[in-house]
Amino acid sequence: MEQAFFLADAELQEALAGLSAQADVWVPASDARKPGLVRFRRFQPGLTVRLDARSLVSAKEVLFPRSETLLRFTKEKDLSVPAGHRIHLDDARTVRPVVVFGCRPCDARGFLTFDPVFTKGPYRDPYYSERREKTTFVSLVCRDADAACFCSAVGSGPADPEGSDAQLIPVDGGYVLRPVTERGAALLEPIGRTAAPEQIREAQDVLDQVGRETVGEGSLTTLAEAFRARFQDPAFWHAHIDKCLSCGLCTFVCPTCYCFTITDEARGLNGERIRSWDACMFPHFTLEASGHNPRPSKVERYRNRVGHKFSYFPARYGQVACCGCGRCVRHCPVSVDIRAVVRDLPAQEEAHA
Amino acid sequence: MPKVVTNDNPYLPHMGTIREIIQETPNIKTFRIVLDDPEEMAAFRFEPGQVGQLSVFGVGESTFVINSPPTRREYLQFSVMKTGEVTRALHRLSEGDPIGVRAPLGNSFPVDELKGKDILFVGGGIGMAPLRTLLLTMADRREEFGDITVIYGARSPQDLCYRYEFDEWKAAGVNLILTVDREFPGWEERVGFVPTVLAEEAPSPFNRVAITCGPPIMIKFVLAGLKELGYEDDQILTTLERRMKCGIGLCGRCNIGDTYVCVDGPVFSNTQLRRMVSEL
Amino acid sequence: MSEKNERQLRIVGFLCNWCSYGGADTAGVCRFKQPPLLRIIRIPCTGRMDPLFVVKALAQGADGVLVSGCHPKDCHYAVGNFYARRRLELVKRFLPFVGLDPRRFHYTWVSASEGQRWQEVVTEFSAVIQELGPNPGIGADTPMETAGQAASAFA
Amino acid sequence: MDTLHAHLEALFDDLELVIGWETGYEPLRPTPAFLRSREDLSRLVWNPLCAPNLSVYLPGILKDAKETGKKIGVCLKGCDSRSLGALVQEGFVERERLYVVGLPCPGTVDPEALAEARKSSAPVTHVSFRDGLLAITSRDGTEEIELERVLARRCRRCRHPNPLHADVILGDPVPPRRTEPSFSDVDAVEAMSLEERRAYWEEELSRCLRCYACRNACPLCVCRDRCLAESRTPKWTTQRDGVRDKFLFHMIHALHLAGRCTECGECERVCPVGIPVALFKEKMARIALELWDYQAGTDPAATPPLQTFDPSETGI
Repeated sequence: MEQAFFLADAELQEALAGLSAQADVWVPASDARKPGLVRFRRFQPGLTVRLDARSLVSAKEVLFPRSETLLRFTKEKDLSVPAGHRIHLDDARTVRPVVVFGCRPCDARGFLTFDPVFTKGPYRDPYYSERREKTTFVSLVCRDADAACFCSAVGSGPADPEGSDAQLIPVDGGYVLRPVTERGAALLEPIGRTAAPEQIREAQDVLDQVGRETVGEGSLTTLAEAFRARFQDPAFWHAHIDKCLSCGLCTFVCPTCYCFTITDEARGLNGERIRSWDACMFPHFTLEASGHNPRPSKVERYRNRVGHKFSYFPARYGQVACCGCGRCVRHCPVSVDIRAVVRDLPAQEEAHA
Repeated sequence: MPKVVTNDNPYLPHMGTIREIIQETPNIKTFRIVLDDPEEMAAFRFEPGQVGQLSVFGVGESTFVINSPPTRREYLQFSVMKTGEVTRALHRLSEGDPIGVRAPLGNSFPVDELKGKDILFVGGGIGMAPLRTLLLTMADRREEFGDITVIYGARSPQDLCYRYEFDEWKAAGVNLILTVDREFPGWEERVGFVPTVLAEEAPSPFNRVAITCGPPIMIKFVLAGLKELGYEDDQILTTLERRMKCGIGLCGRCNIGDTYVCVDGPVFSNTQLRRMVSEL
Repeated sequence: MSEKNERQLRIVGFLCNWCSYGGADTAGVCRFKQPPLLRIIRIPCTGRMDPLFVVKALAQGADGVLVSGCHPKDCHYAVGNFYARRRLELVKRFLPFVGLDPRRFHYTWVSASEGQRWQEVVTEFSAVIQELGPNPGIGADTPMETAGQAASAFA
Repeated sequence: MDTLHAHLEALFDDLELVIGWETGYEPLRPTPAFLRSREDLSRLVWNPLCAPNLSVYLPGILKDAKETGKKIGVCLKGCDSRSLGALVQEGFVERERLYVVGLPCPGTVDPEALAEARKSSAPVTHVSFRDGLLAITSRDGTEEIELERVLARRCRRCRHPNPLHADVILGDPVPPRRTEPSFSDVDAVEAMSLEERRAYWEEELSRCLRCYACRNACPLCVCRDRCLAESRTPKWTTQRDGVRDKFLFHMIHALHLAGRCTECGECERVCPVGIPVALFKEKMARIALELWDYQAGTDPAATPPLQTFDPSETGI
């Protein structure tokens, strides 16, 4: 650790306020009315920042809002054309710099699933890409994995710096801030003082210790083939999925689920075309106008969800579309466990436990 | 008002105007669309089989094949069957109305690979639309291709699209075989389902490629019929349809396994279809 | 705020085709003077009334919702308004729980011949709405739609 | 537990499958289990953490079930059994195709309250329940926590801990916490002014993700894949992220449950952002009680009040 800064616990609010002068700063925070409910919120002085708690929803909405305007359309009178009006389109957008501060490594890493899809093409998504370019991730080295966490099983880990621009390492009395990228270094410089050698040593110890921890069993990254072999095994899918309620909770809390819908919300010829979160678990997702639905029941829908993350996405982009945050497992109303489903893929018929 | 029209936004439609609407069948209309910007229209290039997203602002977008051939560029033609929300809205539009177009999207028929070959088109109902763009491309470059046989069927004579240009097709040296599901007064062409007519005609697979599009049940029996006639998987091309939103490989719904119909298709060979997971 | 106060108040009226729509017509033909707040949506029967019509109109900022049908026992379809009055009473009692003012919703029965009564109903309810002023609806963070648009949502 | 296993073992030849609960990814999370073989029965668990209302699966599973003449076994708590009653009332479930095992319920746990009550936050390795005490074991040792302290809100107002409509009741009856309908949480909302109530719901509902877990977990939301809330024609809600659309969705859910909701509280239990959505339905239930003296799901022969009428009723 060549370069590092120290931020005392007591200085956290001040540092966040300082960052907020140039950027929207998103932090995990709890509601006054619901202390147990931690979500990413825009920092403002007085907000109860909760670096100690895992957030319910990932930081996904920072770069990929639940609902955003792609373009606005307005009807403009023009008697020179036969219709008597034209449609004016406006896709103007302003992008503010963003800092995601205190997310967990899995949250930052989640965007590595978005990046190849939204920024590389064949078509580049300008809305995501422009925000992405102006976003800095400061992730907190994670020391409180629970029974639903499995980041190590997807090739990450509780101290994974991948996807983060800087790391927050808890030490006595505060945090050591360690830059990972140049952008991270530029961000940290003004908010922390240079860490003392013993603080750096302590931070390095934490990093080493956490880095050695394994969160989640086995490896879920090489099961693309097993998935294809299981594709047409209804008994397997029923055994795992009969209890699924087919709601969209798992996809909405997921840091890597990026499927969306596009709808026009308008009165007459004035309105907006918006992009909003959609879920592969919803029947309408693939329902065609003719009434045909290629994924008519939760079995096909959940199979596609597993396939997308652990087979199709690796085939296209060379990595699994899962960061192991465990939210889909933790928050599922009926505790469907995607780890168990994926782990059982290669097993022989009898192992449907 | 901020100035827009950034060319790098794949979600931003090009504005066009409906020049002409043709009522093809009781529930299918053909739209001939010209982009409003003459330079854009002049520069517009596409390959046969590629699709476009038509926007009815306030209702939404839907995907249709550009069924005019790239060899004829005074307008872009789309045929629309009234089925859902957007297609109903499209059917309510009039000539002269503004319309949004995002095109071209998707892959196309491998025209160069088809050169020098005999061609068999097998179409049913609205499924003739994607075949038409290729058929007319070939008609306009007739000498580059061998025999062109078209088997085109619909439920009834009035459900056949493009009736007004059948003579033009024949004049271009296309062997056009028309069929309807049952007898109708005044109908003098074939009677019977498309796969049946295919079996009766039995076009030789030798140096031939079959291109088929139609309702799923027809496709199923046509594929079986072609196999019966000795066609290999890579001699058969078809186009797939899925519910689409973005059309550019992002929104996640039109996949069949790891294949995205919107960017990897809509044109697939039977060899490719067989490699996909079975989720049609 | 002043802009809000100047906004013309709107009442969405759901009138059954057989009685109250006729009653409103009778009132019009007889040239009974009525306040101009009401926008009428004709429904085949009050049995068609989905309580959600009431909730959606009020949530979107309609200043009042008036439902009127045939008198009980006089329904064109015999029993439509018997079903309706259960639903309407239920929603009337539910509105205040979610923060919508129940005084903004009124349901009543007016026959085709009761032009005079229709005039009274509209006048009285309009006075209530005038007194209450504009309805903030639910979710002011949503792009504001006018009450007129709220009415057209059902068209 | 032993009684439950033994009972189902003895009957298993006559059952197509048994729907119950098994240990999920940790002992704190029992998860619905579809047990199709005799050996599977050993996975069954039953304790105050068995929160999911299994009646939600019944219409679907009966529709898909092969006609083997065998019954489908299902374990139901008291509140779950009322949902079954309502489904039978409305014709979505044929009671005679089920074998209902009624389990008198001491109450279920509110996971958030439990997390607060626990001293340790370590992953749990074992859970047991006896005499009103939960014994929770982790690497930090075993903690004993009174169920009463960590009870879910729905259970604090429970009048039906003992299942109705069951073929067999396994276990001793549990004295109900309430003998009369209790609406104290509804009262608390109603104590606010109209303005405050609007602000309260706007703030609560602003958190809604529209994941529709509340709807899908609801045993009485029988439209399933054809929900009005997602319909575009007619269009009830937009895809905007504003409170109004969230509000409208919840109104659709609540009003469609008017006179039908059996107050099982699943909608609220599954909400990831902690919106007290069951209050809407509790208010509806109270109105149904006041107007028509009706309690959904208690009498399988009764007609839900909004599906019938009474020409003689006055005052409405």
